[in-house]
Amino acid sequence: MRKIALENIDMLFSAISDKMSLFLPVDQNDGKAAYTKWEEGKKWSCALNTVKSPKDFFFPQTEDMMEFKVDGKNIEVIDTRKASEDFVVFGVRACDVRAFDILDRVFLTDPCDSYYATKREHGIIVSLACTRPSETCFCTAFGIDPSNPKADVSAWKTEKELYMQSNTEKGEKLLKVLADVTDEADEEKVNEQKEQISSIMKRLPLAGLDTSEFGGGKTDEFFHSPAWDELSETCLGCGTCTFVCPTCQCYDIKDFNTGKGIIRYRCWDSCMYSEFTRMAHGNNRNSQKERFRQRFMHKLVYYPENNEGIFGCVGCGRCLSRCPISMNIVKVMKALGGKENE
Amino acid sequence: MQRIGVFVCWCGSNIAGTVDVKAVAEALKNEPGVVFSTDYQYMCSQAGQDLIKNAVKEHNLTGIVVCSCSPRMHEATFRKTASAAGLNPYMVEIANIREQCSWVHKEMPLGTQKAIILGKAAVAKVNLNTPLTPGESPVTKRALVIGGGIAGIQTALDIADAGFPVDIVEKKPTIGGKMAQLDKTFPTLDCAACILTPKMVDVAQNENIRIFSYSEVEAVKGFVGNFEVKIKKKARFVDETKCTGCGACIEKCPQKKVPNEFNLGMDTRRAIYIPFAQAVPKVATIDPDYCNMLKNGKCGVCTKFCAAGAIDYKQKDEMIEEKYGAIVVATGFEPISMDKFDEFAYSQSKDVITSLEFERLTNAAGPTAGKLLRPSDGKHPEKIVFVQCVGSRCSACAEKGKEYCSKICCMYTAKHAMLTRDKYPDTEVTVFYIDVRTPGKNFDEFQRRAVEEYGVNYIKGMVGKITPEGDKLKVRGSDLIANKQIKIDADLVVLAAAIEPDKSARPLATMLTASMDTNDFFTEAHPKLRPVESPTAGVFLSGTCQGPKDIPETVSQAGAAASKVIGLLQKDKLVGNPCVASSDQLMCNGCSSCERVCPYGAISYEDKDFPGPNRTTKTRRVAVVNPAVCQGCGACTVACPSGAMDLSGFKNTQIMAEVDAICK
Amino acid sequence: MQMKEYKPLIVAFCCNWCSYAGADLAGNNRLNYPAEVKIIRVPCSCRVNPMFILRAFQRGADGVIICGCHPGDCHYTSGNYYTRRRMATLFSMLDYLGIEKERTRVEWVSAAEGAKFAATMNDFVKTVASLGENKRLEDLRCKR
Amino acid sequence: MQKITTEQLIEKAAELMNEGKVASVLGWEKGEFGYDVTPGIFGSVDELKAKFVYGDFSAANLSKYLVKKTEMVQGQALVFLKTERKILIFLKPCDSYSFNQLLTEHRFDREKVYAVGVQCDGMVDIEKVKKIAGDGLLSVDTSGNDVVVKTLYNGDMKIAKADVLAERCVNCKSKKHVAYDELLGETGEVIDSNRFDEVERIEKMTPDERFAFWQNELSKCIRCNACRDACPACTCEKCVFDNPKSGVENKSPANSFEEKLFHIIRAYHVAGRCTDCGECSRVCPQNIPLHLLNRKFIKDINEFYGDYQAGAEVGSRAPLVDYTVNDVEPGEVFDRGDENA
Repeated sequence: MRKIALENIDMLFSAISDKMSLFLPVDQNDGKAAYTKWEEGKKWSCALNTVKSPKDFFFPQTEDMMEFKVDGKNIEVIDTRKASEDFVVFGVRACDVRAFDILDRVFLTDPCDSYYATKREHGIIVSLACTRPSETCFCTAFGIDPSNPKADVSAWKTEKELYMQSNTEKGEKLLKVLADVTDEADEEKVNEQKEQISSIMKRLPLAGLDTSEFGGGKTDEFFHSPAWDELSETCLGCGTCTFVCPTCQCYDIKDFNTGKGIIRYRCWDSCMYSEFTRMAHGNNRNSQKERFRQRFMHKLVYYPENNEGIFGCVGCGRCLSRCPISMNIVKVMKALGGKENE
Repeated sequence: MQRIGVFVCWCGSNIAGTVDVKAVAEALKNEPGVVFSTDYQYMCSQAGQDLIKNAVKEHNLTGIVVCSCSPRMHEATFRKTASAAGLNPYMVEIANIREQCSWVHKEMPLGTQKAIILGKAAVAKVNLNTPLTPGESPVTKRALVIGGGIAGIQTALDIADAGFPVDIVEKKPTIGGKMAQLDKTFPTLDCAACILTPKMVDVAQNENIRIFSYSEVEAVKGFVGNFEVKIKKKARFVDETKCTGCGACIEKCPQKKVPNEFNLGMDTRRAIYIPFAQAVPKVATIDPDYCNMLKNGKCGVCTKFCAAGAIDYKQKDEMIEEKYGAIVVATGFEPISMDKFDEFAYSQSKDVITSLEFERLTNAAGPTAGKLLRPSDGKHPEKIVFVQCVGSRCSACAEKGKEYCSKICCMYTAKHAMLTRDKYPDTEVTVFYIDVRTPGKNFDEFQRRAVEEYGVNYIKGMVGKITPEGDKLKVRGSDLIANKQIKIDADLVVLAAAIEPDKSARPLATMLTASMDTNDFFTEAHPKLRPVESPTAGVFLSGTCQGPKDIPETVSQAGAAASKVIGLLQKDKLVGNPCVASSDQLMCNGCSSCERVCPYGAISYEDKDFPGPNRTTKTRRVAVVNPAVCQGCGACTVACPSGAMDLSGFKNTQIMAEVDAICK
Repeated sequence: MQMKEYKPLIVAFCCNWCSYAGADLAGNNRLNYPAEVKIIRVPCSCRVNPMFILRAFQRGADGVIICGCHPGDCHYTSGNYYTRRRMATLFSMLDYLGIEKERTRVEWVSAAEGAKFAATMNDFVKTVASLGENKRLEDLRCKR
Repeated sequence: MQKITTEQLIEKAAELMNEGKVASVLGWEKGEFGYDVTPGIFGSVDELKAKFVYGDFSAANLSKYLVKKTEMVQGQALVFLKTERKILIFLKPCDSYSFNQLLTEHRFDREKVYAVGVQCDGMVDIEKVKKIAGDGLLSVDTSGNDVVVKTLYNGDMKIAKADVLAERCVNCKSKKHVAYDELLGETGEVIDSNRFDEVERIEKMTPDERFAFWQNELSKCIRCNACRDACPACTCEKCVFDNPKSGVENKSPANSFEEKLFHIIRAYHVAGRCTDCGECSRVCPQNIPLHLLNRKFIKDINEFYGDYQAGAEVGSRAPLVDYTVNDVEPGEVFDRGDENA
């Protein structure tokens, strides 16, 4: 385990950015943190999390896939994939770290998504343990330990220091690069923090949220639940929950006519949109209720069914605080009959 | 995918001098959709057109781009060519490489480059063109004239003379309008009745004309060639078919104290009445507001004396529905109310009158049998003051007057002054004026005669205040030329009140979806080029409903409107312009934005059923464009937020394709 | 070495009845204006959707001008009155977003004003040229 | 001014329900933490009693729901449509403007709606509360003019409500209900607010500054469409941005042009129709001050064509589908601006 004094943290950032791009949460003018490329003068945010999740680095909101150059009646196909360079995403919380596991199971299994895979290969994730979880946090419901995040490098921020521990080869390599600016450390402070956090976690309002009612094989049980009508009744059908969600992985592939050719790109799509999966025959989910149900059934039933019981939600709480009508997965779980443990 | 042929014209050296036409044809060959491209000296020549026709057949072309002169020049030519070759004429687009390229640019490379780009834009557009077919609609060969004044009468007579049936709707019990109330007419001084009443008789006797007097238009549906109009025939409690107009009932009617509107309330009439002797139709009408029988069931005198048995107290309003191909609005004018002009003491003194009242006072059939006597005491006035521009050209007093010039006042005031001096040379006549406007044949001579031969005292200046004192009217005004204040003790003051459109015009305009200006005059389709047509197709304007006019102008406009109506009615069907708007009802919100910007009233709404999710049916309000009325301006397409409204021939996608091609 | 002279790309929307005819007249009278001006014919200036204007900028136009009949002379009686309101508010919004206001213009050109058409285009091209390339409303994908 | 309570609203709704006047109630539903209130439809008195809430976080403007809820749909078991009974909607003053605007555009059937105007004392912005109290809010309550907060990390706190009012409430344009069948509590007056101050501040910047300001703000956009989908003026059957045939359809902003395109066109499409209810900015997950775009149009329209408040009257003609012969020329708009500068 390595450590560095927080007052010298910029030395650490500087050491990383000398070698590769470094992205970390920086407070924006509205007070919200967003992942930003670090450069001299940028201050690491103390915020619990960013509005947009770090999935954007590996599965960007829009991504060019290929290009067709048109000259008269001739068409040339151009592969627009660039050779990716290494980069570091710093300060990823435990929930978002788990989200990569969920995305990997979609994009990296056969057929492997080469766009995503390249970025995963080159991206080094440095996680950060939570110290002050919010009332909207419920990662523990999905068996995530916010005090002990995984990823390539795990990090803990104590009052005066940042502790780091590598978990992978990539992580190890990064810590080696940082050897000059960090010192060897023991785990005492980190363990202390872990204990502290676990006691806080128990006091969170959503601490008792129980997922045992949900999971694979429960389709019949929930699909026809009358609760969906009421839950979805005032859903606006916007894409906020989907786009702030660290695990939502749906995309659309579209062509953009530049006048000189076509750029084929993909972009995030939302199952909440009326146009989602529209096909030649029309749309297969016609009502907002069906679309709403799809999103939550996917997180709570369909995904675990196909992925050894792992839920498609990580409890990051983004949708809780961002949904325009304050409808969210917690309300859905409770309405569908999820028990609350004491 | 289209199969497009590109035809680049040299126009002799007009284009080829600055544009490398071969290079243009060559460059456009590679554009998507283009299967054939060539150039030729004169594309518009017979040989050029044959070249196009042959190419259409040989290459199975579906679209044509002609790079040539302005489409304003030869678009019609090339559309005909396409038609002759079996193509839809709207599959032709013109790239203007002459007026907007070769003629304005000097250097060959620049001109060529631009011509290629303009060609590409035209190709891009044609790629999205669809064959368009103009809509056809039948024409109901009957016209409706709303208003039975001189304008309506003249229009109706002219249309009827051309052999088409015409209905006149007049809200009063008789036709004749304002002109019937006039005494003499300027500048010839022939008597109004002498020239009007024969026309009224002509109307009554014309087999092609029906008169709905004492009637009003209640509702208008439909569009050019196909209007459906509801007319309310108000109950006159006299059977028109039986009444002979003998007048026995009027003589015996005990209710004698009804203000006579024909004489502007300056005398009285009976509860059963015929407005004036030469009324058409000459049929009595019972005024329900005054008839004792109708009010409280006690009387019935007229029934007793009606030999024809025409009186029918139980008569009800009748609704008539009729179809028309054209509608002429001839609703005329009213003098504005003088109530707000306190400074002229109109409401305080009976001896301050309007010019129209003066007409009645000097008319042989008027309340004084044509003797000029003061309303207050019946004495002959010795000093008369005429005030011009009362409420006209009044930009500062918008709340009581009008900004515009009423146009007729200068002339009728000169007429009144002249006639007074002619009949009563001892009378002193003074006219206050701001300007004297006499642009008309023999008008200026007429006015000058009033001054020079009849000694009318014209003072440039406005009257500031009129105060009744004893039996005099103290008139205080200013003489702007002599630059002094003037005081006259007048016996009678005549106000040349401004004229405004009849009150019935505004609701009628709404029914017709015809537009009006801020003064409630109907607007014309084009102020110079289409002065007798409303922007709403099939609606025509006659007389003062369109703006202040004198009789000669009114009659000429009435004739012009009639000729436009005849032109329309003689067609068996109307062929529309296919470049019209249409609404994609699946996307339409029914929000009414489009309707609000449509200058032609071409857009209406209907509730329509749409299949919803899960076998439901959703009923929504959606816009419908009437292609026979739409003129294709496109205002609605931009007002529509969802983009449901689009314009054939200039679709959103077509214009954007042109933009893209130009900006490549 | 001299820099290649910068030539802005101008899209001009012209109404069919007045301004397009005005442009034709400029041609008849051989009144020169820069070839950078490309005219798109629309039935009335009120056919011009703000989306067309943004589209032009996106695709690489450096300036967009809308020409219509003089107020009061619209072939369709009121079309250009709507244009006037639409464009006044749209241009003001573009200015609010920091996009150079000189890149957009509305000009009333009658069918008799060939000289005005040419003069307007000369002036507009000059103005836009002095601003340089449109960067603030560009779409880099269209410049690849 | 007496405060209006949740209980009063429930009582009113229950009364109307029991009388058989209304079949369902469009209102606000309690959440998990006090501040996360959800718009809800209540079908019974029991449901109302269990979940209904009206308070500092009943911010959602419910009027737009009437478009869907009063739709003429056959073949589906929508209870309230089959009966003569209406749907009850609670309208805060600013909601009532949207209500009228929707009526003007024929977007819902007034006959099917019973509108109860409710007094509004301003809504609280939870982001502002969190800025003061920090994260980890265990509960949020109102007591008099204060907001009482229990937190995980900073103990209990009392914050003056005035300090945490939502921006749109600080600059409230009207306390007047412009539409209702019945009123609960008091209705107020149109307020001469400072809502255009921020627009003016931006107008006074140099073009470069303005560009930088908006570039920064709009670059945050994730195109979740929340602004559009919450906006009571955006009720298109099919939005141009969802319609592949429109030529501008897209799902996410590929670059800064598309960010601008979406927001310019959206603001333009609601120009003259936007009532300035402020829902767009409230729901934006990225806190983009979208209302400043709409207010720019409102301010311009007021200055160019005379004061106009969308929704103040049913049936009024929106300024962009209207004209006068003497309107300002597009070129003169800027001259005027230069004079002010």
